[in-house]
Amino acid sequence: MKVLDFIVCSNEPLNDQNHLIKVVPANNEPMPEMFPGQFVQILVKNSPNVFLRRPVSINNVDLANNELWLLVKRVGEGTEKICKSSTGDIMNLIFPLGNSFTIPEEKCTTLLIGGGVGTAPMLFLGKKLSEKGYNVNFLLGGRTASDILQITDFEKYGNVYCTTEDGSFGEIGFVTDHTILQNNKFDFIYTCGPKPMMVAVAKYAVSKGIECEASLENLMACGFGACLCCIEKTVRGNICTCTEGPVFNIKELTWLD
Amino acid sequence: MKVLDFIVCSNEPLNDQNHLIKVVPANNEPMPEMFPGQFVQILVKNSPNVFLRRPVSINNVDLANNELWLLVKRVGEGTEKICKSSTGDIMNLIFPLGNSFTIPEEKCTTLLIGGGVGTAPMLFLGKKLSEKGYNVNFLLGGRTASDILQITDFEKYGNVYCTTEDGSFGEIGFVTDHTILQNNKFDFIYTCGPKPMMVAVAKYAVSKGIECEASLENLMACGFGACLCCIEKTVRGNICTCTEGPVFNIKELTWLD
Amino acid sequence: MAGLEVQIGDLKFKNPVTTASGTFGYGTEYKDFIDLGALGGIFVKGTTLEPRQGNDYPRMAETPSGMLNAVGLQNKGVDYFINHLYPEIKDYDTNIIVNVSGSTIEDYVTTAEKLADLDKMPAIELNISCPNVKEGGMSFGVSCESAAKVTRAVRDVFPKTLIVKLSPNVTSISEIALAVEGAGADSVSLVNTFLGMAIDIESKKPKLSTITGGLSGPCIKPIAVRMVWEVYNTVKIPIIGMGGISNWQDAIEFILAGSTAIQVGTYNFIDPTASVKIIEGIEEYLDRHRITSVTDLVGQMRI
Amino acid sequence: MAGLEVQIGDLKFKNPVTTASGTFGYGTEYKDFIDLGALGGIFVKGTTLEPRQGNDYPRMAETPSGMLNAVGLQNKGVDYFINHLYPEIKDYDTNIIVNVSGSTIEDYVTTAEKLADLDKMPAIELNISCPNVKEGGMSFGVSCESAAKVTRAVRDVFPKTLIVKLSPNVTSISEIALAVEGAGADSVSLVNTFLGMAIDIESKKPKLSTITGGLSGPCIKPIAVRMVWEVYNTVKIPIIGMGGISNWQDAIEFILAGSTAIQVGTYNFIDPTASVKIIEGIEEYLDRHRITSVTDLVGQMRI
Ligand SMILES: Cc1cc2nc3c(=O)[nH]c(=O)nc-3n(C[C@H](O)[C@H](O)[C@H](O)COP(=O)(O)OP(=O)(O)OC[C@H]3O[C@@H](n4cnc5c(N)ncnc54)[C@H](O)[C@@H]3O)c2cc1C
Ligand SMILES: Cc1cc2nc3c(=O)[nH]c(=O)nc-3n(C[C@H](O)[C@H](O)[C@H](O)COP(=O)(O)OP(=O)(O)OC[C@H]3O[C@@H](n4cnc5c(N)ncnc54)[C@H](O)[C@@H]3O)c2cc1C
Ligand SMILES: Cc1cc2nc3c(=O)[nH]c(=O)nc-3n(C[C@H](O)[C@H](O)[C@H](O)COP(=O)(O)O)c2cc1C
Ligand SMILES: Cc1cc2nc3c(=O)[nH]c(=O)nc-3n(C[C@H](O)[C@H](O)[C@H](O)COP(=O)(O)O)c2cc1C
Ligand code: FES
Ligand code: FES
Repeated sequence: MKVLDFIVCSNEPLNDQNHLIKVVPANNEPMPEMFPGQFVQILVKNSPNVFLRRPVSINNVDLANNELWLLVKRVGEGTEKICKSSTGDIMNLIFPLGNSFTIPEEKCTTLLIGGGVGTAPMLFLGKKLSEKGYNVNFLLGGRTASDILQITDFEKYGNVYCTTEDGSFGEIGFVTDHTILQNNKFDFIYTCGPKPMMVAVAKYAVSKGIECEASLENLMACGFGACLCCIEKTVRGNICTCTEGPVFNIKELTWLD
Repeated sequence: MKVLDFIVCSNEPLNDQNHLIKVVPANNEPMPEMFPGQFVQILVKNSPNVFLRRPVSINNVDLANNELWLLVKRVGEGTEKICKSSTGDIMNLIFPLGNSFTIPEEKCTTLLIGGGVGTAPMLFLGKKLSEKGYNVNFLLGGRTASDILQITDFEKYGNVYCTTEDGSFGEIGFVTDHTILQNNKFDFIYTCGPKPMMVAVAKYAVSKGIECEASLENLMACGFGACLCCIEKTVRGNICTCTEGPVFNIKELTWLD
Repeated sequence: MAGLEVQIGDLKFKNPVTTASGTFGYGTEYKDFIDLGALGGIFVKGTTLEPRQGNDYPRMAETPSGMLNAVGLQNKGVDYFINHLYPEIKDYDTNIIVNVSGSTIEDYVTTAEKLADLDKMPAIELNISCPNVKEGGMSFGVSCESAAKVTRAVRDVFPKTLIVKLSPNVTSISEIALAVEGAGADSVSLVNTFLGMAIDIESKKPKLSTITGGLSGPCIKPIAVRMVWEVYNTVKIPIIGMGGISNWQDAIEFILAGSTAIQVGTYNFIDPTASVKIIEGIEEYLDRHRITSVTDLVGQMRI
Repeated sequence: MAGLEVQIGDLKFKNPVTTASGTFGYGTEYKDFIDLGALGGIFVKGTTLEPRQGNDYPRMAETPSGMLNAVGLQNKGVDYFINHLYPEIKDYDTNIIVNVSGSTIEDYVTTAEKLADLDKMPAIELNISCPNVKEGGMSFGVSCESAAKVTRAVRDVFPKTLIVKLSPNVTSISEIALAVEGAGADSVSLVNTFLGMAIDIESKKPKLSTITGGLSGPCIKPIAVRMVWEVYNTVKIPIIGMGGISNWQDAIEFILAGSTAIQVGTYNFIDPTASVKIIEGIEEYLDRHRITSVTDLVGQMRI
């Protein structure tokens, strides 16, 4: 873990709410190794109402350019300010934080399900899995076509399936309605997105006996295990999402109880 | 008094600390009449530490362009943010606030003494006095040459005399050391600047029996008479600087007691 | 369109949004900015029996999300108010309520008696919680006995709506509320400012001439909301809630916690139109949530 | 170079900057960010006799210039601490002080006794002020009698430096300080968090699972500084001040108000390196003001 100033090298709006922000370390030193599922804590400056840092997943690590990618959705003042950053701005990060998704021992068929901005960590995960020779399938869900982000990036690393609630892109309905869930066989499912979606995915995985990991977005104060605010009630008791998560095997969670 | 959004149409650094910021009403409606000595209360956005507005004098009103000029010195976070505003930014002002300098009934010889950023209201005052046909003399003081601001603007409206503490521009010393105070005769003195300077000017004026008004910069919360925080102890008791000032006849003040 | 009327004691308010004493002068200071008649009420500057010069300068220090003040109840006294200020403001189309302070019980009683005679003065707010005066003031508000005593004494001479303003600088604000309810208050308003201080580290001097002063603004909101909630669960009389309200969201929060009406204080300095924006925001919220009367929201936090 | 050493009870601190309990874990959480040996001391997480799961999620809400927490003393109990955590941290080159909580006096006493046996544990901080537990916790800290009682009971079994951490949720914190001084405390630390709450107005639910929680951060600083000043003028034992400290300027303010040492709490979350920056800042300030020892600054506000 480090506290480090980065420089914003680009900030691209992907739709009316989501921005892809690429940053490089200000001192240009090589970044430490990072793993899919890990996140950063962003310091939000210039805001009268934002006091705490904001947690954001690692969307991609571009080693060639020493770039870190962040996919950020505007939901409140913190993410609003982050989405307003301009090229050249300094962004202070604590990183890398949290555990990471499990890479199964055996090369196998994986399904990465992301809903909304929950697709963010799936890109980095898919990339790593594909580099290691796994069969990678992405299932991305949104309300409407414009919610499906970074599709050309995803296509580099695996098959991409989509659902939209209004049917404007991919199949109509929720991710768990997609036909590949009926037609294809998967060995490992990863999911990140709104809780109802993740619960539905978890139910599916349990019903099929498939290993499944979910990435949680609990409210955090510190992000590195010091405050005990971000706990998730698990079969092992209250556990910190920021250090022992954000990735949990769904068997650990008490969601389906 | 109004609360109104303005648009920053230019922000020119005059030296390493002072900025001349010109703003126009966002709706471009004509501004109400304003008088020299009055001030505005600037809302500082995007700052975690600035809660209250910041009072700044009216430096000039350019009726032709419907522009209001503000001369701002960076001293803390509030003025720092104000000095960072860019062309096109919205600046919310409450204005015009406070009383104003007295224009003597008879056309006479006036001396306007400003120290540091205290020269700000003197420009607008000098302009008005000169328009009305008064003999206008400016005496501007600073630590060093670069502290003397807007000199070409001042020259439009009267004779300009300067002092610098290091002698790099004008006469060496404080404003009260300037030879015109010995050599010339004035009927009315106006002053604004650091308190020690104003006290020295007041002493001079009293010793010579010259009418003298000083513009005060007491700490303010509201700026329009609602909080009673900005009081000055006067011969009439505690009086609000923001409504019954910021301009006081030095006879009202208890500085020389 | 949702109903905004609320009632405190015998007094009807056209809406729950009022302005806090000491932050809104006598209303006139704001008449350039807003239509005063749009407000539920105006709590005018703290008034004492005798004129007071208040404390020395400096009286103000900015703090994180708030400010300290040490005004010390500067005012020209109740007689001046009655003869010079009241005539100017009595015909505003809103409830004008005087905030009454004193150093002794007799002060409070005499001031209240004088105000009781005014036609258009339907209520007073008894300030037993001002931290900025040496004698009386807050000391009445920090013990149940003295709070009840001064309330009872004023109750005996003041037949109109009596609101008692509580100090947050206590171990249990609900006990004090209960005591003043028992002593005949029609309503409690809370909170007054928190006792705080700030030091200029370069001069090493306190930033206020009085060393300590009253903290107000958004910084105190979480504590104020908690106090409203505690008092709501303790007393039956209506609560007027305040402390850091700067927008309609804050106002709704105070109403959900148990406030029948709210006061906007320090934020008036930053946005003199805040109070009317809050009225509009409450109305839209009620409509969006299909709540027909704001009174149906009071204390309705879901637990 | 100015001397930074301070002393609390029998215990020497290499500098006055320590970290607040519950915000710094067991120190290990910060070892990637700073050299823990640079700190004057580390107050580790609140420890209880039995393990505690703490409160339900959500435990946190952001507020203007601060946050509310409702962690509820989640910890694995004193035995786990002694057997598993202490061995890992005991050799840090700084003072490690355990913050001790309990629901009954026996809890406090037994926990303190166990800790007294540890070689490298020179002091404990008695937390009689946690607002986030149903029983005990804060209730000990809000009356002079119970505060004195628990202090005396622990004093009898704990021969090392005993620091008692006070609650700010009281009418007179200096009376409580006086009571615990009389009961044998070597030092008081203040303040713990203020009881507050926040409501999500759309769901109408409280933002914390426990409804109310503890407010910390810069928002509370003016009240905390005032309390330090009051206590400084009341007791003779040294004060460890805290509440919203986020930079060296804040630290100097607390020292001028009467703190011999200070604790950095919530701000560690925003800048995990804040504490070491504060040490440097204090040193520069002392040099600039030609003060040879930080102890010469304690309580030296000019009035
Ligand atoms: C491990 C982790 C990884 C995340 N990754 C991403 C990411 O890659 N991209 C992205 O856009 N967002 C991500 N988030 C969510 C992001 O942190 C929140 O959206 C952000 O903190 C909201 O801040 P705000 O100031 O904009 O909104 P606020 O004004 O604080 O809140 C607006 C709304 O968002 C909710 N909210 C606030 N904080 C969180 C939170 N931590 N989690 C969920 N909801 C929250 C609030 O309850 C409120 O309803 C992640 C969160 C976590 C914990
Ligand atoms: C009527 C009036 C007219 C003014 N006109 C101008 C002007 O034309 N141009 C200009 O640059 N400044 C002017 N000032 C001063 C200006 O308001 C302050 O410099 C500003 O408020 C400081 O804010 P800050 O956040 O930058 O500094 P802060 O961080 O608030 O304070 C930095 C330092 O400045 C001091 N300070 C803060 N507020 C004031 C104040 N109101 N007056 C004096 N010192 C203060 C503080 O005590 C501190 O030492 C005027 C003030 C008043 C009352
Ligand atoms: C400058 C100032 C002066 C005040 N004067 C009074 C007063 O005279 N009487 C009173 O009861 N409260 C007074 N108050 C307290 C406010 O009415 C209110 O209780 C407090 O500020 C909390 O609300 P806020 O955070 O919205 O400001 C004053 C507050 C401020 C900031
Ligand atoms: C998340 C969190 C957990 C805390 N846990 C404890 C605790 O276990 N014991 C304790 O005495 N104080 C605890 N505190 C209080 C702090 O030690 C400190 O007294 C308070 O936060 C004020 O300081 P600050 O504003 O610098 O944070 C906790 C504070 C926070 C924010
Ligand atoms: S966010 Fe602080 S422990 Fe997880
Ligand atoms: S600044 Fe509020 S009355 Fe003058």
